[in-house]
Amino acid sequence: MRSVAKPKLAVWKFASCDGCQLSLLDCEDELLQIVGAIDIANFVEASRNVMKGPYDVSLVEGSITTPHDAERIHKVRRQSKLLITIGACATAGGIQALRNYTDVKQYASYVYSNPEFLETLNKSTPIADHVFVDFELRGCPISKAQLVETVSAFLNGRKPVTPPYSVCMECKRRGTVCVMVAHGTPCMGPVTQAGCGAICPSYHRGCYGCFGPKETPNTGALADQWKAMGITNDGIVRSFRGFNAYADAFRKESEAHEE
Amino acid sequence: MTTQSVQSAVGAPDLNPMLPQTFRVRKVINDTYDTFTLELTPSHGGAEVSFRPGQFNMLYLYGVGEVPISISGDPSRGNVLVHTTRAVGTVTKVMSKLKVGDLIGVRGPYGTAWPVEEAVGNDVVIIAGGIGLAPLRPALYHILSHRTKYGKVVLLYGTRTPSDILYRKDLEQLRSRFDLEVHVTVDRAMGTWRGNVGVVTNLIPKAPFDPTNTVAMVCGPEIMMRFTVLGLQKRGVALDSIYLSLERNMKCAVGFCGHCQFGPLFVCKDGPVFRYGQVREFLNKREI
Amino acid sequence: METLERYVAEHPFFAGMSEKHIQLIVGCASNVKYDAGQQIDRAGMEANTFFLVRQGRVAVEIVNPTSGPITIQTVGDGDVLGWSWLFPPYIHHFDSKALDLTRAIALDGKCLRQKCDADHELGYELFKRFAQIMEQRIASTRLQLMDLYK
Amino acid sequence: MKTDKVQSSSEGSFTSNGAPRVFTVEHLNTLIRNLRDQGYAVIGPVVQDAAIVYDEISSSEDLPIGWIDTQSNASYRLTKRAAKTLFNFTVGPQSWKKYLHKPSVRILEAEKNGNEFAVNDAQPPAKKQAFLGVRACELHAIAIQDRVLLGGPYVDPIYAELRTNTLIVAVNCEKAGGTCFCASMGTGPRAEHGYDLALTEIRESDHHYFLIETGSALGATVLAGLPAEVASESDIQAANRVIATATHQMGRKVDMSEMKEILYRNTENPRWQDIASRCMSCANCTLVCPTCFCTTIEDTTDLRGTRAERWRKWDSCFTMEFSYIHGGSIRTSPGTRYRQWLTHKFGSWGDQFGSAGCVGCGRCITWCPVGIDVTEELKAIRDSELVEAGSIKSKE
Repeated sequence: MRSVAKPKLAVWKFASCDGCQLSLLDCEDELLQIVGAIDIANFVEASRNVMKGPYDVSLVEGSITTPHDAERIHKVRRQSKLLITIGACATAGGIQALRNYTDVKQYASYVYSNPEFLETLNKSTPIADHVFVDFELRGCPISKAQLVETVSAFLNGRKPVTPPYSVCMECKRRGTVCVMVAHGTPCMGPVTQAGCGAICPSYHRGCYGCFGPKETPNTGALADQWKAMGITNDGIVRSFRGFNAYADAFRKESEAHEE
Repeated sequence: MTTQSVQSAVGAPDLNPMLPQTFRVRKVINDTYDTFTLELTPSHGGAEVSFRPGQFNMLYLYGVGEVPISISGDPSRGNVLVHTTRAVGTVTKVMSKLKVGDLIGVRGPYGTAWPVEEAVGNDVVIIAGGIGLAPLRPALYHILSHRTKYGKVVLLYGTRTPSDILYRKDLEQLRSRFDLEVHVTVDRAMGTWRGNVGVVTNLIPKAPFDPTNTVAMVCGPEIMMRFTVLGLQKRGVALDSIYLSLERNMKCAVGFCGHCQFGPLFVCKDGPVFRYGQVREFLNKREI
Repeated sequence: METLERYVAEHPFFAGMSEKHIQLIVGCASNVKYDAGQQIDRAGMEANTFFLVRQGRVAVEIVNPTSGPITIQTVGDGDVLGWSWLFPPYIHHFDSKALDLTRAIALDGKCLRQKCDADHELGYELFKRFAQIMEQRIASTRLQLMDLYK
Repeated sequence: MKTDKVQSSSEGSFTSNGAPRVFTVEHLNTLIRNLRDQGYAVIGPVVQDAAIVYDEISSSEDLPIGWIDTQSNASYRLTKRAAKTLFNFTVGPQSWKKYLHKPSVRILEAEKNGNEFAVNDAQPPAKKQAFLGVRACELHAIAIQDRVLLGGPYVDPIYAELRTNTLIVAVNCEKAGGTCFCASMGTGPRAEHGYDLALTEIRESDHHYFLIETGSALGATVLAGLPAEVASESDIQAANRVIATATHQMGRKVDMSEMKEILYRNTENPRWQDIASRCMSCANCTLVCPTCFCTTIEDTTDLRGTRAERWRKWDSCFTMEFSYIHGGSIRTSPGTRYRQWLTHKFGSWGDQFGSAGCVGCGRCITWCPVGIDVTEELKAIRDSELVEAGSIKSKE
């Protein structure tokens, strides 16, 4: 039924673990439908077959950490009608943005015998710091359901349902007992954006903040409560410096507790 | 007397109020560069559509979502639903691409009506801003088709630029009527526009109506309505003779979803048309 | 002269003005008429007149070299046009042009300023009225700037 | 529509539906079995994830035997005691709205065929369900949701269907939770109406049994199948003592006098900003609240676009989207979102539905992750007027 030319989709990788791309590959049930609805024109992880741009939709994974990538992302942008960033690396700099709080040269010297051959930027930064981004899909990794929802929404001309409210909304809807209140477990849920389905609290663990800050996050109030629960400043800093360490709200809160 | 007009409308409570009926697009009119009018008829024939001026429908676009849109047609034309919409959001943008013959879901009509009965024997001043003319048009149709029942009738209409003027041809025709005063003004104009420039409230001081005996019906952006009330008040119109149509987020339109609350009022079922006195306490407060 | 006095006294702008002051104002007044399309004032020119519009419509314009004149506001029956004559350096800020055949009473600013200097009560009455017009214009301008219908 | 059941039993008390009866703890199991035999899914309190939640049970063994809860601001803990009590706890994180006004329901499905599409509501018929252990505050909460979803010109068919198929066995509270304030709201701790049967668990001098009151004809029918004896005067006194204990334990209260007017007068009170500095707008309070009824709609499509659905999900006035209209959200600051919630619960709800929107269950206090206490906030706003009026002099 769908009209003649299928939309062309490209997937791009920058500094990342590939986990978000795997989410796309993991869409086993939906993949056939996806393939039916779009042309996967450039997805090295899945196929060596590469079609030339321009592309209708580009999914961009990973953060910008090297001068080369800082150039390359502009090329991607130029070839893409719609650029969607996927995952915490692309939307907030990722776990590798921990380097932003320290000296990257020192790090490199621990790992590489000849760090002088390494060409790297001082900071790991999200894609939106470099080019215009049409839509951001949060998560570490992204949620398969949200990815399918986003692709489906764009194909059907509607707005993707990726609400920016708290993880608590998902916990309460699925009937998960609050781990902070009932177990005294520190949880990032109240300041973290929903989307994962509130997985960790359903396994009696506190939320790790994989989906980054929710809308109007009051991280200060959460940190105050944690302190009252006996969490040290160091513990607070570590909780806010996870996969979304360089997301604005989390960065500021972690800096406020540095000793 | 005026309280009568704002009683809540009961459509067909025994039907599942969450389930739209399908209607077919009969005609598409591109009013301006971002505004369009759809004429809809029930897809399977069936009963006449009846509504009161000022009421709205929930329009459902398959797979995209639902939006509240006021009815802007002639209430005496029972065989067609007319909706004028600005393409500004996801749903309305998709709606703007509908073609003749396409289907659309409709729930309604919902909400309160303009006080066209209470206004009988009075002068009527209709003040519209931008797309706010759409929900007022059925009231104008009603009044003009019962013209002898009313005193002076004035339409004051303000838009952004001349190219934003809705129902332009209709307005030109109405202008030539002797029993109706139509004044249009725009916020900014270039080129060939020879009409008024300035905000719509500028038109109030000189509009020909008797303030002691006038019912005012106002619809537009909230700020425009607040200043319009001030202008009418200055002119001496009684506050309880002023009616406004408000807009809030709506998901259900039948009082279940809670989104449209405005102080103690549900805009969907207590409104959208309110007597000024009902909303006065909250209208000037922030983030209500 | 008698009709001129009646026009001045009946114009909404001077509503409530004492007869004595009306007399003083009429001394500075004259009847004017502009055809549709006729220029009334130009920005940058000396401003020595203001107008009580009796009938017609005038566009207040500003000229953008690339896109031509932009109408900022229109004034019509019963409105007042121009207040640059009130404040030094008495220079027009905007163009004004009759859109329709416009009849107005022109008031000589220099003449009025002298009379106001001599009679502060007259000055006070006049400024009160202009202050109100300015208040209305600034409120309208703010609303226009907000681009409410966007 | 059998929804008038709630109203008809509203006079239910000790005497109006026959004399109270008593049965032993063992007979509770008979009640559960009988209900299940009659096709009811019996839903009652169970221990899950270190809290007492509501879930389907098959016998009284599934109940939280011996468990008691300790609640305070942002804190909930369970402990197990040797005594084999069945209902010696108060309300937990979940409310019955989970089963009546469900967190997520599909309200519509649409199939597309070319340019045509057809919609249907595709609601599966509701199964019979019996709630066991509904507290007085929760009965009031259900009655409030009845007014919202059934009492207007429109009836929510999904709620109506579930509600009509629900039988309610209430349990009177024998203790007050640390965050309870039902007594001051006039909603407890005694279950007075809105139930089919109401139990009071009595433990006196080795004697462990239930006093049963009947609140409806349906309740009477269910009870008829049980070996219950007519209660003695001393049984009734014992039950009264149990409930009186709960009343006396209650540590929190809300002074509702003129509350609406106070809230309407105080839309600009600086206290809202103070709350905003503590509130995370995480929405927990609204979702644990047994009366909060707000929902949002999510539209979904399959990738081919041949099938679309609309889902109704619990929503909260604490989200930005809640008040979104073209151009932006109305309530952008967390302080005004909190104000909206509190003013609705304790003020405008009365204008809308003729009662407060709060039943004093205290869930919003316990389950607020930072422990914001509505009773304290309401008092602060009330007292700020007294300070202005000079009635409260500073301590100096």
